[in-house]
Amino acid sequence: MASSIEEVRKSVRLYLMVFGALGVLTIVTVLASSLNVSVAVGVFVALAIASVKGTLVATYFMHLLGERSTLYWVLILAAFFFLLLILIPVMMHSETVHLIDQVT
Amino acid sequence: MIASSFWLPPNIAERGSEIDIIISYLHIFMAVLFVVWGVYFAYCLVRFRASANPTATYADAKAKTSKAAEVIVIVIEAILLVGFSIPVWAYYRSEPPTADKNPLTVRVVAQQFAWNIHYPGPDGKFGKTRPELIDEALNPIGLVDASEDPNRADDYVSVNIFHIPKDRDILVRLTSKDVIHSFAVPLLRVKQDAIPGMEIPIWFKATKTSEETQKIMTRAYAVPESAAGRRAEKFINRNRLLITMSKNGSVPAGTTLTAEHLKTLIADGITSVDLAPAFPVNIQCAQLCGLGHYRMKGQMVIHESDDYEAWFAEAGVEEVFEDDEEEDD
Amino acid sequence: MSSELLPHTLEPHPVTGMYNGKFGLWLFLASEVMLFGALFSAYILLRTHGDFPSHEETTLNYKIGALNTFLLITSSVTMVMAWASFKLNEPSKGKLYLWLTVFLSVAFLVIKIKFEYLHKIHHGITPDTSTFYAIYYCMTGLHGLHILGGVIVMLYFLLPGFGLWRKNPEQFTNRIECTGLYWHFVDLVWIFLFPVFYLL
Amino acid sequence: MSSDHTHNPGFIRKYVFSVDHKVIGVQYAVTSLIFLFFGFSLMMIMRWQLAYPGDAIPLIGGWLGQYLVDNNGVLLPEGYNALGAMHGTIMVFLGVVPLAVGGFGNYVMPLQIGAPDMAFPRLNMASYWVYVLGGIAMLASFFVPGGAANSGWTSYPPLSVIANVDNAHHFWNGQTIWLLGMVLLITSSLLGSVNFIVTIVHLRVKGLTMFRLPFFVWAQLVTSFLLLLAFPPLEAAGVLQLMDRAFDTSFFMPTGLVVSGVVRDEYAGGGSPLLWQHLFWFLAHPEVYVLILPALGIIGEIIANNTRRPLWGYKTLVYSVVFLGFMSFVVWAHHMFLTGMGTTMSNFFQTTTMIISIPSVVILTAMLLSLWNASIRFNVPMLFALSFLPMFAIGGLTGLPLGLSASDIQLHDTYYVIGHFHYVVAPGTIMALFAGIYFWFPKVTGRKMSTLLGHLHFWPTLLFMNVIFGPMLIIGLRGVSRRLWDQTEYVLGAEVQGWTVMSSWGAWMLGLSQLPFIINFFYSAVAGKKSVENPWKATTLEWAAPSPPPHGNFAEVPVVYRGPYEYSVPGAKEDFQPQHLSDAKLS
Repeated sequence: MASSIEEVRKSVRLYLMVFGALGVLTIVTVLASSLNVSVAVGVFVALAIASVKGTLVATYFMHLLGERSTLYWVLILAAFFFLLLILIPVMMHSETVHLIDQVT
Repeated sequence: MIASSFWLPPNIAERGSEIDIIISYLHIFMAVLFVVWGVYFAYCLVRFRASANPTATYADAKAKTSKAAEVIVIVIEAILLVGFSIPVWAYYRSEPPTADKNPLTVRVVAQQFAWNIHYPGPDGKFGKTRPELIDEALNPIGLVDASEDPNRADDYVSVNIFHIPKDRDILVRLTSKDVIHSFAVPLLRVKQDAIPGMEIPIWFKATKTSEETQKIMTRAYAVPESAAGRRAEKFINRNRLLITMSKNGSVPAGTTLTAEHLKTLIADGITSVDLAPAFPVNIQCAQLCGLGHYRMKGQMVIHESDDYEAWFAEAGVEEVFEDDEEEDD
Repeated sequence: MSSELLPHTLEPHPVTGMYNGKFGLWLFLASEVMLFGALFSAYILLRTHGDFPSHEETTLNYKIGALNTFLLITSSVTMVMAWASFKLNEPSKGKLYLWLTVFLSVAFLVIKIKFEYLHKIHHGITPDTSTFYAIYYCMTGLHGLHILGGVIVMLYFLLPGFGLWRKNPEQFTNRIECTGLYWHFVDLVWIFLFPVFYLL
Repeated sequence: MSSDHTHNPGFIRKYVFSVDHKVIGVQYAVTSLIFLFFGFSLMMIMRWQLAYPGDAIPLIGGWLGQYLVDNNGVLLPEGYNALGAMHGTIMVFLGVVPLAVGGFGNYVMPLQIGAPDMAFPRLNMASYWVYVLGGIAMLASFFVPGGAANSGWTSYPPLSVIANVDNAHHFWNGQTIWLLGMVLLITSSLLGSVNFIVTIVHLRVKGLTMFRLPFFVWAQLVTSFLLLLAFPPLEAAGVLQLMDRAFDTSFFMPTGLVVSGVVRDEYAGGGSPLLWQHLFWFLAHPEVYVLILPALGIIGEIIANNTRRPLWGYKTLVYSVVFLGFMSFVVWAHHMFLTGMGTTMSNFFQTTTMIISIPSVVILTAMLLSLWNASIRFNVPMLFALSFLPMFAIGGLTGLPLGLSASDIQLHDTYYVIGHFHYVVAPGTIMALFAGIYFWFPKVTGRKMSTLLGHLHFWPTLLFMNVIFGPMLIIGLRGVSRRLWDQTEYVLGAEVQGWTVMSSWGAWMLGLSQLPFIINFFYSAVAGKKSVENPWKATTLEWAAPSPPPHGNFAEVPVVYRGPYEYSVPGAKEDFQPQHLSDAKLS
């Protein structure tokens, strides 16, 4: 964590670099979406870029890099449940649809 | 036989006993566990009460027995899960009757507060339906005109009465017009939510006709000594869904008892009467679906195979929608 | 017991490395992850298993979305600069950055409301048009409310709450840090909302 | 930290908008007890219709108003549904959770960790008042046109979305207010949970390591994580349902709905009714553990204290509770076995459900093993705590047939389910909460509750709890659906009507059995026997503070020297060694 005066001063430069990266990535996302690729690839690319941007924001602006393991555990827990909440309903629905198709 | 244990309703489905076995084994297991815990618990309360044991022991008791007990619990749960529940569920969910078994396919469309049974007719094909054609009295599931879809010509829709043959696989495609309902036939060990926008398949095979089921569910009821008073009133009220099974004095078989009949029975000196449900196989709604949830009752009529064909030949000719009083709001 | 006397109001806890407010705020953000998680779950389920219009049938203007993305990213930078300035004991600079952040977020909201919501509603596109617009209005609306909340908090610290800087600069800086954490999270959510709604 | 000169607020700041965790705890406890009794009364009304279908409700039938009863005082089917939905909601979200977490958690937890207050006192106050607002909303919904929400406490769409709206043409009806109330209650829980976690992690006194925490504090910590991560999805779902109701969106509305012959084309369609169920049960399954974990914590404290020996396997207990909390997030779809689930998903969820039963068995076994070689004191809190064990066992065991998807086919949505979860929550959790009230009453008031009245409360309560819920298991096995206004419409239901009558009488008797408690509670608070500082000879930190504790709690910040349950240590002078006394002071 940037706590001492010196460190804060140093990180200011870092913030500006991250800012530049975020701006470039935004442009890349927009450009990528105009490429003629399949939906699956498009989704993957867009979410991959968004994840990189999100990671940059979390690690640098939110100083996640310098935090202790307690916080990591809390966030990992939340992330795990987040994934579960997103995946299970879709998987269950797909299975039901498959079941229906099987009979009709 | 363990499968027909005391509290479960009679089972008339081909593979319903598999569910009963799981429930019965589980309850035996639960009871044993509970009694063992209970005995130990009671022993501790008496043996280690403060007056009998003024000083407690600081060190933890050795827990070999309890560890063993926990392992046993895990093992039994695993056996019930892998050996029973998973295969039974697989039958209910992933082994629909194959075409060579010639299943009877029926659509069931639930609504507030009735069950519409849509038979495809001899061609085995369902006519198309469209929501905007729905007319609660004349066309409850919105079937299109026969000129639009020839499959529809021999379709038949029955409200709240679900006729099926026994010993034949029934494949139900279950859906709903409005809210979520749940198609529950406890005697057939069948239950499935009816969800609007989805047509979920379920299947079962009845091994007994309605009449045979009636026989199983016949019980002797003591006739109250007087035809007036609270006991008599209760007797009549409690048994309003039941009919007499054989001639009792001058009361004929198949009668729903009224206060009048009760008088006759008493006059004839009859002290015990055999009663059975007029419609033994009820379809309940198991999912809260609005104010009429409690009376969203259907009847399953299970015929011998020939009788079913005869019924359908007659019913399917002319489509009559009885004005169902249970259908409102 | 006034909160100033409680342990770890200012000094970080040796194990977690955070003061109370920061830890609390991170926990709050964890719950926000689940809130937006549920909405993303709804989005995915509706998209994969409902009558969901394809991207071509929707009429969101990705240029406005990209502009707004840019505004929010910039506001995140000004936010973190504001915190850095207060940390370096340069309150006037910090205040300036904070005002900038407020300005950028208000710009975001104005664009969002004037050129997107009102524009669409004017053309008869409302939440009940299709599930796409339903989830679009819902998620961006909730996100907008988060922005609005952030703006109110920042205005509080700029105007009546600034008195704390004179009394207890460290605590004030901590509060700005917490506001920043929240703000970056809101930015982070938008980073995902943008491609999900405008580009895919 | 003496407080006399720094803190001298007026009456309102001290007792109404107080930021003191003890005042807030008492506020929570009293409010939630009132809600518990209110929610229970709703059920007593329902039980009349169930026992005597179609008979006018005696005594109060005329007062219940047009949304609940007809002109003759007979409960209407929609009134029955409203009472059912509100009974569930009130008991869970306004009664048990606020009492277990808001009441006991707020009052006892900071004391047990030696903290002067919660980490965020003002947030704590906000949490309470948001809860009160949610409660007021729920109560108000009984009086709006159309009456309170009547689509079950689970509010499954499409029923809940179309409920009330079309009849009354009125947006501000019961279901809408229910949703707003839920959003408020969830917000309150979120504020509380953040506060609890920070307090437990940051505010422990010197020497109080995580593995020296009383079991109750661990239970509260895990509970708070459940609240923190499980509640937001329902908040989101609530917003979606509000939009479906207010703006005719179709999150939960599939294409082609026809209600009462009317095509509902105001909904564009394309939504999924099951989406709500996922989001709801993602909250509501962990919610079950929110109800039970604080109760287990209370039981742990009281059993350790009254067996005069350490809890058996303290670390095992802690790991089990943490594991239980984690697993509670991965079992939610076992409430949805009958929504058309395939084999893969069902196998996953029934397996996780069987796995979650294991830590529960471990916890129960540990509690039972704590009795071995003990010196058991049968005081009133201990009676309640002991009764919890077999009741919780029944509740837990009856979960097994519901957790296996095959047997769930027969038992799903029957009275068996109701019997099962009530055994967990009513004779289980509520007995534990009573135990806690009797146990900590001297701490809060400085006075003891009457033992005689305590016995008069305990024995009938235990008996009638079983008279109510035991028959439900039988009725459920028989195959009778739940939520039926009149089960005698069905052959199977008519057969077991006798059990239903018995269950109803049990409920009314249980209501009567609470009189000794109510008298005891108020009388003892004012005129009970003065209690000594540490009446139960307990070891944990809350007893190191004066009773009732002053503002700021401890005259001097305590230091902790040992684990929480050092009872009957061999060679010690007394049979208990408080956490805050050094070895030197003890000898």
